[in-house]
Amino acid sequence: MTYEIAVGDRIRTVSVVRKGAVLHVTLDGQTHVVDARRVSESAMSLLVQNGKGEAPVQSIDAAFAARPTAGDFDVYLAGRSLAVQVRQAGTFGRQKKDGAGAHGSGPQRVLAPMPGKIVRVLVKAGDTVKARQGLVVVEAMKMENELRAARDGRVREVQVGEGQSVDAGAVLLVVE
Amino acid sequence: MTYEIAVGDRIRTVSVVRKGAVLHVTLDGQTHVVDARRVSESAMSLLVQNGKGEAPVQSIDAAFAARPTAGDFDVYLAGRSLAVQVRQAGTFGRQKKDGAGAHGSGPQRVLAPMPGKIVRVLVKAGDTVKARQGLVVVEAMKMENELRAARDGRVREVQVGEGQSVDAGAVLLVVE
Amino acid sequence: MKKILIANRGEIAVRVIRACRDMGIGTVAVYSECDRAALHVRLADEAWPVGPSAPRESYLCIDKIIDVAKQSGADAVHPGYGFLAENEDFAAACRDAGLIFIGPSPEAITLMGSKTAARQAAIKAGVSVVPGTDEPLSDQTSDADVLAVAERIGYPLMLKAVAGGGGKGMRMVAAPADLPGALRAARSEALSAFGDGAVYLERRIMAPRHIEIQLLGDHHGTVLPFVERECSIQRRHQKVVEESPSLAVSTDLRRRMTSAAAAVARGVGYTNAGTIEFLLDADGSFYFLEMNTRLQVEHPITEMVTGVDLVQWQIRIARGEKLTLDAESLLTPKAHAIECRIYAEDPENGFMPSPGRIQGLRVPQGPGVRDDSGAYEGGEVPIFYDPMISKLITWGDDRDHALQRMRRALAEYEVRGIRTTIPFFKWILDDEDFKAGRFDTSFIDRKLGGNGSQLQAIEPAHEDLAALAAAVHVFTRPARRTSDATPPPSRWKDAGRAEALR
Amino acid sequence: MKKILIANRGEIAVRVIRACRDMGIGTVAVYSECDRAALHVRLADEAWPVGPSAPRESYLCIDKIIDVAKQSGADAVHPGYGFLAENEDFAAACRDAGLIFIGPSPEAITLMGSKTAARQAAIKAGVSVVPGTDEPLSDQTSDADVLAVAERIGYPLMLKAVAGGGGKGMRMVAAPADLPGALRAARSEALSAFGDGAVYLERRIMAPRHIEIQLLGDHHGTVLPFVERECSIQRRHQKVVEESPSLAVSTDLRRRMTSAAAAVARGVGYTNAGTIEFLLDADGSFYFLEMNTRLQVEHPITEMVTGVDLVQWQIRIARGEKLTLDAESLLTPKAHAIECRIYAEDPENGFMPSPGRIQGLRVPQGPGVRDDSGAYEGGEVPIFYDPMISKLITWGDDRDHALQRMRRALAEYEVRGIRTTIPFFKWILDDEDFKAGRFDTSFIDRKLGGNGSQLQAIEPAHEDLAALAAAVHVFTRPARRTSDATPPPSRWKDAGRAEALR
Repeated sequence: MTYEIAVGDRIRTVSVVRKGAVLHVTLDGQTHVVDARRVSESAMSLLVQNGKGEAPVQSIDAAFAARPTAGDFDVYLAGRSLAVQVRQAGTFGRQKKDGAGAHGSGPQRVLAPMPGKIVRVLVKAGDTVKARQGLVVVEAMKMENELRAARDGRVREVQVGEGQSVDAGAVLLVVE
Repeated sequence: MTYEIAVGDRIRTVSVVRKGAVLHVTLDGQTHVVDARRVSESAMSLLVQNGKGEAPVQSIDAAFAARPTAGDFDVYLAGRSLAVQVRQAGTFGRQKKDGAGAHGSGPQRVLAPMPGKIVRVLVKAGDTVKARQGLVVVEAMKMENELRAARDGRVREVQVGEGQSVDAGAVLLVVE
Repeated sequence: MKKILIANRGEIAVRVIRACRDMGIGTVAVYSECDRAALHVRLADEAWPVGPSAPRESYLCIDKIIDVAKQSGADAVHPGYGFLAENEDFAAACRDAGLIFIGPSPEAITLMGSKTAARQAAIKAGVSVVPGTDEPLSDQTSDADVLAVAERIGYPLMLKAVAGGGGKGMRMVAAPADLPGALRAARSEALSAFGDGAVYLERRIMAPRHIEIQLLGDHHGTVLPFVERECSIQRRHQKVVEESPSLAVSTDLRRRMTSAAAAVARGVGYTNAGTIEFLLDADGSFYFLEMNTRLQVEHPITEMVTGVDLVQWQIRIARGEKLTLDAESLLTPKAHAIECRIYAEDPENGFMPSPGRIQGLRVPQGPGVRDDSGAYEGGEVPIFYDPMISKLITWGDDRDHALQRMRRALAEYEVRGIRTTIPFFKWILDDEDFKAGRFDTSFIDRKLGGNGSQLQAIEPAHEDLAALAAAVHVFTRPARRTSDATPPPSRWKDAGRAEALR
Repeated sequence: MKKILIANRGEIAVRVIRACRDMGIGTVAVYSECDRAALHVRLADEAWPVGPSAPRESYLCIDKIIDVAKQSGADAVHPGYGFLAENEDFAAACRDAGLIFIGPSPEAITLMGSKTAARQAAIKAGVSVVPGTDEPLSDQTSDADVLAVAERIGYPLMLKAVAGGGGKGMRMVAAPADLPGALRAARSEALSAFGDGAVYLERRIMAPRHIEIQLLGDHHGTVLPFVERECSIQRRHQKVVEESPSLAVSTDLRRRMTSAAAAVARGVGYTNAGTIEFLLDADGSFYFLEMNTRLQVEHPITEMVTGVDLVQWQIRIARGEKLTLDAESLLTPKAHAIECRIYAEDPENGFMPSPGRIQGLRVPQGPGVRDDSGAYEGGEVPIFYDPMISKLITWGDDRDHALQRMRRALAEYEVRGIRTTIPFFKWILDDEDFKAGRFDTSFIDRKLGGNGSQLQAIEPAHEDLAALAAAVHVFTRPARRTSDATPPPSRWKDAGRAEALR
């Protein structure tokens, strides 16, 4: 089985083959022998072949939390948490073409991360914005949270006003 | 819904009826209003009406572990653990008649509690035994464990010999 | 005292319940709609509903809570911190209802609750304060007037809510031009957080440390100070890492700061637990900042270095007991302790709050580790309240030992399903300046440079491992959709965030 | 020291791994077939298989373990306790392989490992011993000869395995008639447990307390004793509850016992961690019982009352560091601590072992609580090893505080799917004699009267609540069979037990 896995800024191609009691996992062309045990629905104990030795002895205690999109996980490794997207081989390539998906570049719909109140709207339709520039401030959990632009662009439309209450996922404004 | 529930030496009749957001649980003729929330597949937070007041405010944090027989549970309450058997109304009555079940009185088949080695057999066929008298000693988990008679009776047959290895559930001897 | 009502929620309610258990005292929890299955409800002896999820309609409703206290037959009330903990009306309402309020007198709360009055009290006790306005500036005060006052104090300066606390309604102002905007923001925040838009100005001490002194005062005239807490590691003026003792405080300085703190408390006849916060200047001079008339979030580090259970002593003092603790030993740390506040925030997305269902939880265990938490596996972190879900405390022979144990504990700690600040603390603990104790209150903002981007610097090796693990997980996962492969509804809010901040 | 192999499993392996983490030292775990997914494997940096589940084929295989140590590039080995911890051949094999054995020298293990030689060492150090045989009685010795020796010592007497420990191969003999049977049992147990059937006889001290002294010795001639541990609460000669300090030990007695212990250790040039066990007579005289040349299960209570991390010091001593601890403070308890050993045994069924899958686990948290565990939710407790799954430790200002916290912690502790001794400890902690400190080593056997029946005395009110909760659980349970409504195969063994002991 071969997957395309996006983690950090890179998409890795990973293939997994069962060889008797162990798995052979090939990542970026290098094959690792892995002895994998599921310790719960969402946690695994992995013994991974580390470069030099032949025996799979590097102990990796990995846990997983499903994200809303099927195939997306938070992976927990020794106190670190990494967002990972697992797809069938070729998927990301296709996504790129139609400009959607994790690494696409289409218009950015800025959604409310949670139910809250719009405290301030910092831009108006037509404004050009830079990456990480503040767009709108939402108050929730006793804190004011500034939503920023993912990249340079132009504000196409603003769909909320100050003082307005919004639900999670509500479209606040669109940057193109 | 009405259940017969065996806990300790007594069988209680308990009926549960949903009344809007709460449950009405009748136990030994007394009805308690219960606000029940499931906090996991096997744990519940119960707010129970305590005698005097009308509002269900007594907080009971109850957890459950399934036992091999369907309807049997260990119930965990504030560090206590109680073995409970839940049955359809009438079940225990029937069981009594045919002499089986938790409170039956038929012949006692003494089974190996776990894989282990028979260290000593303390009785032979035909011996009369008293309740709690030692019958056979099994070694497991680095400890010698004595299996005792549940009540007075006579040893009908001994099916193992000293030094023999036995699997969990193996019949060791029968007392009648 | 037979039964105590805890007028709070989450981890601090759980903390107080445990203290009551340790004293054989009954506990009454209160809960809002979204907290019906919260841990404090599950662990208490009784739990009473007090209304809808919004704090104003439940945990901040004095009448409802007093009413529950009476109905339940509680004879005392512990306010925890936050919510009504520093509300003099609540303390008075308890007293009027014949309930023992486990905290200072309403008068003390009123006095020290006003930042400006508190400054007066400090000055009266001979303790120096940061130069600033002595009178509150109501939200009627014109920008012009405020600018005039600011001129006298000098820039850069701090703009603070008179009723403030926890960094809310607080802004740093570098130059006159920034004042009007900051003023507007501070007032709106203060108004929504405390229902009072009044602010005041203070000169900004450059590169100060935030050092605070825990105090206990009984009803027999005794006030005892404890070894200091170092609370300079802050984000948005919110403490995130605290330790005790402080590397910056010598035995001599400790004597001076603790006696100054005790003097202020004695001056106002303070009782029960309280904390006096100081700014410690680079030159070793210190200024009274404010007094918190309640238990502090970071109280456990003081407990671990002195062996004193502060919540238990709050209760003993409230029921009239004499402070029998040895004053000397309270100033002699028996260990070094550190606390990390675990927040339901995403450090890699500008610390955006991350409420939702906790799909999985592994709490660190073993020697020198304490976790005061309000979370459990399967539990919800609601959107309505402060996002702190747990306080992780470690201690050891010395600072290095405590830090090593914290690294170990953070590595064992897993909170799955929501994003937390756990990775953020790993990053702080590995920072060379932090390890060397070279920091002041601007540490985090300086390091983060306004955004969390540095945090994303994870070695490719870990990305490879994550990719490998994820592949194996998907490859070996049982065919049927498992409970946590199906995202709970609440997770959808992350989709919004992920997209908004992509 | 860069990398340590832990030649053990379960909670003690996890404990050692945590100590290594706290020192930045790499860890190598070893595991048998049934332990592949055990917690010590999951938490270690590396994990190497050492064979089938039976101890003799894995954890007791010196060659395999030395081989793994070499292959993995470990430079030291920590044996934990049990298995090879007191095996001089293993200590020697490590030395021969150029590995640092984190423990005493093979010579010290050999000497103090022989109960009879140890008695000689104690006598040489001027410490009195319990009257008994000075020479081992090999399993060739005839019953008649043993009876003759017994006559000289007098009844009642204790029959003990020369290679013994942990109560294995130990029997109390009240009268000559019982000797042959007891001899047979003790020899068979000793043979299977230690591969050596030799035994010896000791006069039985009536109603003694079991008091032990923890020691650390470095390689520079320093031996330091610690405040005593009270270990009289035993079942089948196995400690189940330990506390420190002991109510029966005055400051003066502490001085005498600790110096006696240190004298014995110095006399044999003892290094690293060790413990000397004494019987304390009602009249205040104490007798050397034996020395354990390893870390003890109950070491955490000493850590909590002195603030010293004993495992970390074992490592520091092994790498040649000097003992820099303050001798005086080690004899001055800073708190009172208590430990309950959580066993996978069913206290209501004659403490029958209860291996199997842990369906659910809730570990107590909060102030003054430490849980050193090898268990996790979903994990298996195998049938092959000691049934102890966790050590629960609490501490507080005084004994009552520590006991209250233990009650609280036990109430929070849930281990579901297997039976554990948690309810048993609740019962002990509520016993009037225990609360008053009125007990000796016969406490539990006297209270239980040979069977656990007393334990079943649960108030009807709790039975009602259990019935109510179970009814609600069944009534509201989702229709589909949930993972833990379906019993895992391993649970079937309980069916046997339930029936056998009904």
